[in-house]
Amino acid sequence: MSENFEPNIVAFLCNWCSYAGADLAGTARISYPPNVKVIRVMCSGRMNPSFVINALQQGADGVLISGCHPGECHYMEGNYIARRRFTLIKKLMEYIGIEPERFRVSWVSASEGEKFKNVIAEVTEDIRKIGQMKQLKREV
Amino acid sequence: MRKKIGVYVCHCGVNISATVDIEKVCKLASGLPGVAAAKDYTYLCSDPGQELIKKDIKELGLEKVVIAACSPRMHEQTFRGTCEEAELNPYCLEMANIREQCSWVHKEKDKATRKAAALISASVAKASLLEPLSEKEVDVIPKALVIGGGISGIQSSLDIADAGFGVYLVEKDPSIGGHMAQLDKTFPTLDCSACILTPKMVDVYRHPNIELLTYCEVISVDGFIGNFKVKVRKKPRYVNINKCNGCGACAEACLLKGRIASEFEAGMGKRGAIYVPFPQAVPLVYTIDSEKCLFLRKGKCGKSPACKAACGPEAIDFEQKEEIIELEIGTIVVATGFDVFPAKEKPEYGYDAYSNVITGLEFERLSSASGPTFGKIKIGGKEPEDVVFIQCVGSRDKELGNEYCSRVCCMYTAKQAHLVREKLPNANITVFYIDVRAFGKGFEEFYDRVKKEGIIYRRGNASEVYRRGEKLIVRAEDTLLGEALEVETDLVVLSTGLVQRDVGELKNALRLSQSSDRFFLEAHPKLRPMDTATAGVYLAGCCQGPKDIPDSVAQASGAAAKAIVPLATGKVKIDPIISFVDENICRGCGICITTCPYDAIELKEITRDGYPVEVAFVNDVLCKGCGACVASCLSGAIQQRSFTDEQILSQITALGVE
Amino acid sequence: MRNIQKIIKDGARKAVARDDVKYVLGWTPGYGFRVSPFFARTAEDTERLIFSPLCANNLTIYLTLQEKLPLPKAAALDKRKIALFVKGCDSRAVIQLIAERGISRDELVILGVPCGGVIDISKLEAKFPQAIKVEAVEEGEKLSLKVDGKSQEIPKEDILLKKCSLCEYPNPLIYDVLLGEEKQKKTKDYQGISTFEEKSPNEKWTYWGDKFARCIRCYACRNICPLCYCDSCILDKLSPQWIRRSVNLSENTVFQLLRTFHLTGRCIGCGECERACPMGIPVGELNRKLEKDVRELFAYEPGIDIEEKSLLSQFKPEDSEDFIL
Amino acid sequence: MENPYIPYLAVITDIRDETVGERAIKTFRIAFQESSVSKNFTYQPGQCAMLGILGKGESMISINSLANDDYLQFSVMKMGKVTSGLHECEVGDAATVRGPYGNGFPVDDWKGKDIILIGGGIGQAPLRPVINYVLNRRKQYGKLTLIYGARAVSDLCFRKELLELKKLKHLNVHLSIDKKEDGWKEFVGFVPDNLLKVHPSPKNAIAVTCGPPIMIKFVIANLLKLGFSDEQIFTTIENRMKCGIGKCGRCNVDNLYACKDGPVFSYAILKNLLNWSSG
Amino acid sequence: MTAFSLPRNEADDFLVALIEKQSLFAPVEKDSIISYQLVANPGDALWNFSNSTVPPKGILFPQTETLFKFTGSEVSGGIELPPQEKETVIFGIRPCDGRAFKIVDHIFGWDYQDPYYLERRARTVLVGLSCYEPASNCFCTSLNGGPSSKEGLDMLLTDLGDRYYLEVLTDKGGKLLNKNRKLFALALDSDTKEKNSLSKKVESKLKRKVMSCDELQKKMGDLKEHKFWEETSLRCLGCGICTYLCPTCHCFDMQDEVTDGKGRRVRMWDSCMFREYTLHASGENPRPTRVERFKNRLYHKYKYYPDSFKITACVGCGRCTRYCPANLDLIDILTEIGKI
Repeated sequence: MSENFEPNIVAFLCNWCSYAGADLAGTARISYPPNVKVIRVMCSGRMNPSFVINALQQGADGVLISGCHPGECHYMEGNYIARRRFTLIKKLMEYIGIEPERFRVSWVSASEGEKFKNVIAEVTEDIRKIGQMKQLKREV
Repeated sequence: MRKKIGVYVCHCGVNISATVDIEKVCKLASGLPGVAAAKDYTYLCSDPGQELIKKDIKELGLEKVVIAACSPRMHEQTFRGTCEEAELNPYCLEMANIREQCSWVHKEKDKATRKAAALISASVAKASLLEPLSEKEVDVIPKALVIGGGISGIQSSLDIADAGFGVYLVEKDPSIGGHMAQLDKTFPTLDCSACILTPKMVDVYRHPNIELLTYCEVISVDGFIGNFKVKVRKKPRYVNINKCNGCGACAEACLLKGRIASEFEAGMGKRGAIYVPFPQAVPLVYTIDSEKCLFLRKGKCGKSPACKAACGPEAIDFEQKEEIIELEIGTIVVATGFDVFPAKEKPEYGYDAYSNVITGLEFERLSSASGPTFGKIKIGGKEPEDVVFIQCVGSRDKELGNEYCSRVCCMYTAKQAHLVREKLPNANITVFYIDVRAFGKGFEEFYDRVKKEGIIYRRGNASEVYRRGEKLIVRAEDTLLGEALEVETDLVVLSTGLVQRDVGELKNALRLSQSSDRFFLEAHPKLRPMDTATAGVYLAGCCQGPKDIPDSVAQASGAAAKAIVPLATGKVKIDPIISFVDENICRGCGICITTCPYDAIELKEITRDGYPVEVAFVNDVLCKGCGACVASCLSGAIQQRSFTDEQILSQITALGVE
Repeated sequence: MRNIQKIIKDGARKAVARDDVKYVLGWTPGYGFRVSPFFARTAEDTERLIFSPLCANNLTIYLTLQEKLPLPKAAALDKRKIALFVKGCDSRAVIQLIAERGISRDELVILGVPCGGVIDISKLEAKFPQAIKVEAVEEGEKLSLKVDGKSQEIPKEDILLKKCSLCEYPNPLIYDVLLGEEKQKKTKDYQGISTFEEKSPNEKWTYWGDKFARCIRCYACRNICPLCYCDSCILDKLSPQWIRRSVNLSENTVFQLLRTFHLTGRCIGCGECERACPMGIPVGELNRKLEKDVRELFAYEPGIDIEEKSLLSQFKPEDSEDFIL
Repeated sequence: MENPYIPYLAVITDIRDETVGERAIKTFRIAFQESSVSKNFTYQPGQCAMLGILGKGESMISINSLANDDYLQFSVMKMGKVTSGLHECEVGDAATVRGPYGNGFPVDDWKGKDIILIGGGIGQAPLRPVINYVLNRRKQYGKLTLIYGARAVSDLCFRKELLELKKLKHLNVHLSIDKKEDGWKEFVGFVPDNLLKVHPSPKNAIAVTCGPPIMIKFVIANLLKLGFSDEQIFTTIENRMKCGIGKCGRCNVDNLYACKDGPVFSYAILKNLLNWSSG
Repeated sequence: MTAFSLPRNEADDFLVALIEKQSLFAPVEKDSIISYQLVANPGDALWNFSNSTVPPKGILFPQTETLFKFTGSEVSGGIELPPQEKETVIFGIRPCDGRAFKIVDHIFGWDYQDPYYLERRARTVLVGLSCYEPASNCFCTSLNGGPSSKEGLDMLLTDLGDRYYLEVLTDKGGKLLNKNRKLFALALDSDTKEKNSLSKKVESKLKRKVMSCDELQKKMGDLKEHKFWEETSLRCLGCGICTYLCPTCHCFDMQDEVTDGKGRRVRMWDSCMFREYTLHASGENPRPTRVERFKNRLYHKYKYYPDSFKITACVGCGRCTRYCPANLDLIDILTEIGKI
């Protein structure tokens, strides 16, 4: 692995908690690695696990999904519903040999700017360690 | 490719431009497919900034606009407005958050610039696939439902009714009034609770726009803002409320008179099986407690029920049955109130063990001139020499899971200590507290006054209450002095906090969420404290969190104002970012239906190639646009506008390119 | 036991005689060890039906496979039922289909046949490459084979399909008529999967990457699956295009991941995908992996109860989330 | 070996909206990047070419200019990925062209005969070069009749041109729309009905019809009613195509490839073939 | 042409020589799946097998093939052709699959020439290996083939126990032989006799037969509207096994792929059994159900192709029957046709 490997990470944040949490991290000027690029969705429940696979195929080295803490979903149940999907797609991906670090999920509330930073830092470092996505990435 | 996308990069003063190389980002953006122009400006949200965009929309014929600036949570509405003013559909806007999620959190300029460029290219990719959306409008039934007849419900009802709209006020108890009716004096002004409340209760009763439904419970809520269909269960009172004149002859005659603990008196007083909760009850009609009434329980009460014989107007009707009534309304105010923290959950304070350990609410009845002791502070017939108040019982207690402050206890304790001092000038009064929170108008002054009345405030949490001889001993640690101490007392008043009331199915019927304190979750803790995630449903009073009376009243009026807006406009706009179904693809499996937390999807039969098939159908008004159904659909038949699979995939593609 | 062929034929004849039955879906012997799905429309047709351990095909796929030409305006709908034979595992597909509203119960006449497991015929074909006419009869744990007149016995466990050696549901769970005697069920274990889970990502990928690289994307695994019945599969779509048509490791892997994931909590383990794969990719193992997780984490099993809600449209607040930050 | 899969590079020089809506039609003029290509790119009325955009793919589109026109013109209905991509294009954008492909109309065999052209919707596109071809050689042909219709006035392709054609004396133009509209003085109803109304004589005539499958079906039935023989009726078929050169397989109609042996077929041939759909 | 003999123990030397100078594809077995792979060691190549799971057609007509590359959607970058490939030898082709190349040559060679296939075809030497153990569904003899059929091949090896009998069939084959002439001895007349009698013996093992190609072509012409097709195709699952594993199926799709701003036009195998194959963007589908699609596949093989190219597009390898998960038995179906 090259020393300069900078992982490319796609994050999907729910609008109400995690996106707001990320905004809070910004407002509080909490600095974190720039490797994570955010796609906003209204709810983690919108996350089709296929997006995770697709991101890894299209050039992401890792994917993070973050939503409201259980019980705090703006739509009441979205994150609960999503959680099952995430659990299973993660298990499936791991079963075929995709490193568990490639796909992470977190619950970050609108007030957890600091936690958002920690999550980003952890996810970025973990992926930096395991290196580029190879299993699913499309060849050019 | 047609170049119809305008990209606007905001400097935000130096907030963005200090970290992101704006010029470079603009140059990259101008090369993206479909981009007609990429421009930057110091403050895009300013008037000249918006003018720049509007001018371009018109002159360049832009069909999509991408704003790279702050968070869309900050200014999406602003720029949607900008588009609209330039006659571009407001949903043809996409924002790239290069401030909160880029310039403010990254330090290295080149990396931040690269990230900003990536975020913009993802936004451009999505923008090129955005479609204009139109906001649907629905008619509103000009009536409101207020659930709960405490001070909050009363205030909301009156405000809505005064605005000229019909109100159904549903109260589960036989009378409205709620907890406030039970209170003696109110802090910090010490005016009599009943004196200020009862006129309002009468106003409710008399108001031509209010239909009062006491002894009723909401059992289901269907529909959506503007068009709710609510089912209400009318519990049988076994008294015809149209005939009852409230004379009370029945209660006098009741065989069980004075033998049943009175809920209103917080158990400190007794009533019969036929009763009014309190003399000023509204409506002043009697109710038979079916769980206690001998005739209703056993079918036999003496030779024949005495109450029936005593009732002049022949209002008593043992044949009365439960009724379900259906209401059609436009908006709902939830004012279901609170419950007092059950003191037995803190067994160390001996509430269950000792009759001279009472709760704050019980003290109110004890102190009330209309209460069982006619306002005399007497325990076991004796006036106490020593009185101890223990604060924060059931509040600020992590072990119980009640981390929150109940907000009223400090002040009602001060008030009650004051009342004791007033009534028992020689009593030794000690208050154990953690911190005293006297934040309201006139509160600190009142607290100060009480402290000067010879009331001992000891900082420290009481750990135990036990009996030693005739006296109760309160063991505590004075955290200021750092010493353990014991105080002998004749009466312990527990400043019990407020907890969320179990409203049963109502929570789900209204699709209300709870915050971690179990109180109902508001749509936004600061900016939308009366709204809920369910459009058209608003919160008033303590169901949203502990409040004192002025706050409850204020929020109740706020909720009323919120509830009035749709009623007054007569129309509600439906957020168009919702799900829709491609009927050609849908296979009618219904997984979206079970996934939807709002019951917004149902199956409908259509004809496809001559064959009847069932497909999913999204009710535009019920759908809140979470997109959970989209992710559940295996065939991709259901999609969320502005968040379609294709749009999100285009963002992923753009971000995948390093 | 000996009567099973007669019982099958009788059952089919009765079903086909009903006015409200369009045809009976069963199995008919073909060349060598081959057994084909068969649509019996007349009493005469039913004479061709058999049931034996060679009848591997899950016939439920045919319930949703019909492509209908537009119905002419005046034409009436054919509302007749379809009668079909189901083994234990097949019956779960029927249940799951009904639960998902893929078909309604009243469109079916279900002829249940208890099944002691079906045979991996490629193993038999390897043993008897030139077989022409074959009869196979299950005799307890053995298979009695008559190949071109010569009889012999083979222990079943040597030749059973993998999914059958651990079959929990040998007896149909839903039926109108049960034909034959109920069989003893076996205990499912996920030993192989648990062992594989312990491997490192690298070892796992070495195994699967090699398999996926072989995939020719004939889509047989999808097309034979009784629960892949979308009118238009998202994997065929061009916009959005979830997978490209190019056949390479990346697209093949994504295809298998998406295919498997779409069966999460829906796969009833009939193993048809695996049997159909001409390239010997153990695709069913992926389904079994998820089946295991779904059972262990959510105590959920599809294809048991027609009233059951789909796994992924429900949740429990206490669902495991130990991987979530 | 020449590589027939490599397209000629070209540029879009002109775009005109024919109709709007979900399935809008636009007319594109294309110029090759290399002039040598332009010189050698000759074609017959009814021939097609693979019009494409790199990154999106190619679509077989009927060429509706004439070889001696100074432009190369295609009319494209927005349908799938490629055609939608084309509709997203603006003048100056790059496009690719392969071809010309297909057999084209045997216009030279029709000399001396009456020609009846019956079109619907975008079906006017392949007929346009036939009209112009005949008009250019007016004396070599008999009567020229055009029967053309669309759902509504706004759906009429080449509207301006049609109105110009109507002014010509040596050409009978019969237009129709499906439903009545204000100010419409021509026939209201379906094209096959208009055909019966116009009632062309089959004597020494050739009928060519292009349009949606359902229209073709009824037009042919009505032509037969009018006494046209199978050999006098021509239409084009539109199957999905990828290679355009008779290799990829999908456009086959029996043993014929629509891309090579078609798209023009006489009804005499077509009626014996399985599973064709016209376009 | 002349025949040669190669001692069994020198067979590997022949492969080594082939590997050195060319890309050598040979049958390789993995997880019981036999396919033709680029081999680096002679030991990897199979000599004893019935037939491969996947026919060797993909070497000349890859399942996915880049036609050309381009930059993004802009043509300014120009079009870049894939690089020339090395001289190739495919070893161990069964005669049926060898014949398939001859059949496919017609489609890629008629009218427009398909340079990708044809150039590869010209650069590739096809070394056949006579069949010694036909599978139960083989019926090549009904299609003018046989266990030692030479059509389409450049060389044919036949296993005579201790030695291989080698026939050089084309100039290309001759050139390859000459490069490795030292390994081979001239075959004796007795070798030829032995080979011929072996072929007969193997031929007699073939149990399944259908009517002749001409009869089939004619018969199918008469059955176009017969309801037989509907009943038969009901069982079809619409997967691509029969077409993808068929040595003569040659249909393809073409798609543009853009990854990270770099584009390529690709062609990939397609199957007429797929609904999308003929589905118009408008939703119109000339072959809307499996009935039309199934029928078209068979008509294409036994009627349309012979109508156009005077050769039946089937070699009787039996793969479609063997691998069909619905056990649609092509040979039975063709037999049935004969009975109608």
